[in-house]
Amino acid sequence: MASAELTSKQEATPHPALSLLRRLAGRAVAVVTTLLGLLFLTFSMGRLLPADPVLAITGAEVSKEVYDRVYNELGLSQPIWMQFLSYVGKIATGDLGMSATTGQPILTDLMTIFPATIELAIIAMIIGAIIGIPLGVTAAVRRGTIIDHIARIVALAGHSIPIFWTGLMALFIFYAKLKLVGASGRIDVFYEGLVTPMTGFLLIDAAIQQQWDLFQNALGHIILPAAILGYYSVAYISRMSRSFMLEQLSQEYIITARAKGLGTHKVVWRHAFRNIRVQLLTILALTFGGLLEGAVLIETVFGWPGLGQYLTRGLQMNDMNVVMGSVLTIGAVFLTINIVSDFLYRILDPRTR
Amino acid sequence: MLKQLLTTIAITGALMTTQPAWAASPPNMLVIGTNLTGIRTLDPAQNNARTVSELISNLYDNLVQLSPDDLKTLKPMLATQWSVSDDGKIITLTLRDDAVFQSGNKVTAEDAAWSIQRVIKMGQVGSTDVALWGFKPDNVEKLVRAKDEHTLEIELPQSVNTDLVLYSLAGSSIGIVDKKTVLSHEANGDFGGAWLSANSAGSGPFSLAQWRPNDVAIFNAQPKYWGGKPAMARVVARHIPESGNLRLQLEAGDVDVGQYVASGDLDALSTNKDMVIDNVPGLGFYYIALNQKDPDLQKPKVREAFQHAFDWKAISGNIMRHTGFPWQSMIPRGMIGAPEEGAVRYDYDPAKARQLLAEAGYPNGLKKVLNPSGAPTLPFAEALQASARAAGFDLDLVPGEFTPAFRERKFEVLLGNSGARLPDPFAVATQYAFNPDNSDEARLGSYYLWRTGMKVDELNTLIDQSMKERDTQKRTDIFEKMDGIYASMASPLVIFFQRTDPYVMRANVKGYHGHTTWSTRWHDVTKE
Amino acid sequence: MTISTEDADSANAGGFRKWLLAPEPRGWFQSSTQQIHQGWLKFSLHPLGLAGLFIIVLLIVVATAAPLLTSYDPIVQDMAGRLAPPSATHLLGTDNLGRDVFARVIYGARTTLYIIMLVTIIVAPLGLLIGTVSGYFGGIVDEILMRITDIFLSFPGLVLALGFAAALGPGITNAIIAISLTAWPPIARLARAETLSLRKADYIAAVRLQGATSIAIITRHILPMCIPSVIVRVTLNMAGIIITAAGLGFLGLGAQPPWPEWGSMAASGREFMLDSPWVIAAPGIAIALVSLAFNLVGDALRDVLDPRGSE
Amino acid sequence: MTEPLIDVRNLEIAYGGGHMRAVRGVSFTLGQEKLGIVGESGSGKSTVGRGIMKLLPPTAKVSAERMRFRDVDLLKASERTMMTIRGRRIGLILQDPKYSLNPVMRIGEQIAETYRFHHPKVSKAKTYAQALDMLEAVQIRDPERVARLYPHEISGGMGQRVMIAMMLIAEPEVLIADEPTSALDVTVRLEILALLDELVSRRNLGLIFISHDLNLIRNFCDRVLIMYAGRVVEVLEARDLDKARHPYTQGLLASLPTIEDPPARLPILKRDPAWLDDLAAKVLR
Repeated sequence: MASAELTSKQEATPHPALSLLRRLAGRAVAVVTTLLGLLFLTFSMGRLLPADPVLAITGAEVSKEVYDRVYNELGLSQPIWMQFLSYVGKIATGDLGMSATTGQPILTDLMTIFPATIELAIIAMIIGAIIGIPLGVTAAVRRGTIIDHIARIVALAGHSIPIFWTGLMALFIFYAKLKLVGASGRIDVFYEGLVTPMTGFLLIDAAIQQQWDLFQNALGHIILPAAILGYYSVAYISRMSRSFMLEQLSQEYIITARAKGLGTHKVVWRHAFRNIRVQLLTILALTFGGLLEGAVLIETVFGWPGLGQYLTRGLQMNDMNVVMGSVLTIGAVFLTINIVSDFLYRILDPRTR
Repeated sequence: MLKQLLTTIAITGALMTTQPAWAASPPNMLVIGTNLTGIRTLDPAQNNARTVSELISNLYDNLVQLSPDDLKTLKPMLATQWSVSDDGKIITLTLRDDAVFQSGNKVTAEDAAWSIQRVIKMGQVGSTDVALWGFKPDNVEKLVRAKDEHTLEIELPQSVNTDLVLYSLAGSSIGIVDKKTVLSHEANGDFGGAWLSANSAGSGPFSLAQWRPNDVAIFNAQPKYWGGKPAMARVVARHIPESGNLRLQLEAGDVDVGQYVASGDLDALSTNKDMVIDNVPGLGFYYIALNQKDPDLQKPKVREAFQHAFDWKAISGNIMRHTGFPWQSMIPRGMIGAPEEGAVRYDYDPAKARQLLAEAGYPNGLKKVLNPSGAPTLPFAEALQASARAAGFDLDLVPGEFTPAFRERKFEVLLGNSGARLPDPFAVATQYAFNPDNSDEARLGSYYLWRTGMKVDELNTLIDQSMKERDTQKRTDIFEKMDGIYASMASPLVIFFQRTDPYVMRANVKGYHGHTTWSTRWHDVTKE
Repeated sequence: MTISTEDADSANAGGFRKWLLAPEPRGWFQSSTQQIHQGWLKFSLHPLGLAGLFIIVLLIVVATAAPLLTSYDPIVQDMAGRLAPPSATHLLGTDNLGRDVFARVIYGARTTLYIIMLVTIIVAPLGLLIGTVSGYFGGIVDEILMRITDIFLSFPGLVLALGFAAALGPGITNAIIAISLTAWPPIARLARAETLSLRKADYIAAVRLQGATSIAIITRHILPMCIPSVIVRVTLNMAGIIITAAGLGFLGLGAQPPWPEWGSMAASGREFMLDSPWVIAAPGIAIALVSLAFNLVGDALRDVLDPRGSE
Repeated sequence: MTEPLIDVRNLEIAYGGGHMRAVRGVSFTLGQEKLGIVGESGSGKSTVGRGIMKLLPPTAKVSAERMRFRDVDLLKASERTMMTIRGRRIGLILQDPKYSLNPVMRIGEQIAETYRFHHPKVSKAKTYAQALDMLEAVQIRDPERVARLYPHEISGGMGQRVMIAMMLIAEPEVLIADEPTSALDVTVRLEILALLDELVSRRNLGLIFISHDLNLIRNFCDRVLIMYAGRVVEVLEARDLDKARHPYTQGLLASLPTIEDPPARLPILKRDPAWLDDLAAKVLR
């Protein structure tokens, strides 16, 4: 939504190409400054954390000499702004530092874990959209009726019940009692190591390698956390669908469509819905960012080896680089999503093309 | 629109029901649900913690070993026999000739010598135990040497009880690595440390098939293992941090062995006839550490008041039921010098604690910050906080991970637990009572007494003696004396419980024995 | 002019209604009171919004009257009676340390209320200040402040709060500060938008011509006008804040023990969830109810304020 | 006159549970003629038009002694029946093509949709050809190109032609045009009117032309209904407008500026609350 605001400051310039160029330049400046600000936030977060960056590298048992040497090597004796500059420089070269708890470069860690979270969030988003959009549209069409109220309660409940509680309860019911789904991790242990990581997305890798039983197993593992995460996002998706839909339903062209003789279903889905598709895409993109947030909690409950678990563990273990790297990644993804959704809006809506 | 929703639900439902039955773990595979947090490498030289010790012990063989049921008798492993020179200075070990590394290379004395040298030269946490004997990067090459292909000679730089040395060789950090293979992966003089962090090069019954930090470690059986092919073709150690989830998987039979199950779930599992819970005593304690750099806590009466400020009996039967038993001596139960009829030395006595506080000059009580280190100690800390309130202590409970702060002496009151691998009171005594240099610059973070900022010369001398003395009776006397001093001085490390490590096993799992020194081996595990 | 007599009329009994419904309000106070009254009329048509409001009022009552509602001390332990199921003595059972769950939930309401109030106290002024200053001065000031706002907006709230809470150390106040750090940007945006529309108003120009300073204009003329919509916005965001706070508590960054906080109660209760579900269910339901209540009230408010909502 | 196409008697339309009476006791008939409904905004004239097509929001309460379209009792007609009437037998043209066309649907598709809906068995290609023919019929050059455009890419006049095409493609018997030219420039307005005139005559349609523009109505329509505050205050033949008796109509006429004799100041329209009650009865024949 921030992006919409950013682009609304258009000036009337004589030549359209020039104005486009100027707008693009302004956009680029905005993105770069936001990125810098993001870096500054993570940087200050790192400085505030109670963890000692020297000990994170040397290990706890370290002599005074080694400590001082590493202290200087890390540039901790330099003024703070110099430290910030060198931090930015490192990030620019893809150096996010080493993790004190996994012993690997943060970037390497992120490469292996981030696909797990993305995969989870995508499935969750699909589930959220499949439930949320029809729910919101129905609520808008049946505005003020009992259906509207029920839809609202259902949606808001998903957003109000603590996600860790839903997670454990669902595990208890669907895994322990009904044996419908897998429990922990991305796949059953006996399938572990059978698929060669290619994209990092287990479902895709399994599909490419045509290991369908493995695919099914992985699906059985992802479905529960994704469904819970998806349900969590239903509130937002349905609320926005409802409000977009209400706006469209009050438009004149709806009267036109009805005057043509079309029934409610056609009017709603062929006409009104078509007009909110692009808006919804933006909403889904934003939801995706929110799902990364939800993943922080759900991944702990489901032992899902993703970014959320990585971040919370980093926090618990005072692993500063992990915290900074994860927060930065999530922030960067957020930012990218904002830009992409803004871009999609321009591309897909015939009015802005 | 409802139609679409229903279709979706139907499709999802169909997908679910076509799912193959979620079978229990197969008969030739062992699934261990554990917590892999903080394991940054599987290199023996860079580790000394509990979970990782178990993983390493199955990748690498040691020269000698201790069986879980007898921690005093050394048993052969890669070394078939060993002898000590009369002056107690040289240990000579003869290696078996049928052991091979997973690379196919034969295990030689040179590999063994290099493995020990490597640990010392790298100087990581894995060297903690062997470094005690005086090995240093500049002398280890000379002192630990291969005499021929099957004979290893270890010369001690100082007079040390050789049993202690041999115990330390049984520790997971002294797993014997394949020198040739490891050196071929050396980079920047790291002794192959980077490569070994995610690969294995041992002669153990298993090899590392896959390792993803904080997620899963997979082990494949070595069919040509000198001790015979393991019954388990594959062992999987999976990170399941949520205890409730782990418990459900144990009950479902998807996980065979559960570690770090929370006490509430342990209580429930203990009534399940499909489960066996083995509470394995550990070489460490649950303690309250009082920072002696704090002028209030420095006073002996305040330290003594802490002994009476905690109602430990109230939690021993429930919260601590599986994770510890009451024990208030610094010598672990069953070890030489340990009190034989149990070690219950102080009772909860709020009146007495108040009186001691008043005598120390705090008639209105004392306010301190209490840090429980690590989440599992939180309920313990809450119980302490509540009972200490009645005893005049106002403890401000701030949870989190405080090991680094503890190591840097930046705390007031800390609640923690400890562990050690060397099955001799010497190890625990070093941890709890040794501090040769109390200055901040010394950074002796591995000694808890340094962490609390206290130095007792008499204890230092006794510990040194216990290391050198070869006569068991004399050592017993030394430890008894040490324990006496420790008790009477009102130590800044107030011990309440000795730790136990609960292992939950499905009843059909046989031969899995949690090891006190954490070198639990899977070679003999079978499933019925 | 007849203003004085009009006012005198309105002070009379029965005159209040007339004053409230007067077609041409006189003065800012009457007009905004009328607006609120109109809003309330619309709001009262939302049964769910009313239900939400009821729960929030209940929360305040419970928090205030906590000692009257239970005779148990929420922090007193009783190891012998731990994990007791709900009964007449312990309405919602006891927890891991034998504390009365009902008492902890009741007193936990105070913590929640504390969070709500403190966040509001921090976020509303901060957002207002940044938004109005940004909107009033425009230009480079606006550019800089809005860029900062964008940066904060480009983070997911919980993640940012997590990072800051970890950086600041555990404790409920630190958690609230961390949450507040993530909650002000939408408020600032709103205040800025309002200020932009007010800035051009004739009366602001008049005040400026009289020689009022910028500070005076902002604090005396613009700020008060933004307050109602800011309050509404804060209410809308409160559900998210409560969930975030519970999430922080769940991750051990919430209130310090032993003081009851629902999130950390749920966190410590999950170990006993399968056998003693009351330990986690009670705080879990409490969180869900209050968050749902704010969501419902927020939704209703949104409808009331949304011009599309009035057909 | 033969059997009327639309016959409305005593139509009442109210909102908000009867508080807001938008249309009060309106009666009229429509044959194959051009009937104008004129009134100021809020007089209920549009409500009448949409009421006939049952396109009012669900909050509207519609009642009447009679409301028939040919053989169909509109009062009792189900939504399903209405779907066969709307577009197929009665068309509706709205004021501003900017809003009344679906902004994200191509023009051709929007026109074809009406036809396809009422002639589902006709092939896709044929339907599209039909739409192109229709575009040509509303005098759009290069219909193939225009069919591929989106509404925002065409001018208002063209938009209204599209709207007309969309509503006539299924060959209805009645067309309701709700201020079809008010959003257009004066020059375009005349073109559209001419087009409407031609199409209505050629196809023998009944036309209800709703407008606030008395001049326009007087020149375009055969008969005029003058509405005020939800009531019909007078019904006249268009050519007899000068003989209007009702003071409101007279007021309306007087406020029209003429080129020959521009008044110094336009008179303010007089309104009398009494019109709401007594005069209505008189109009009813």
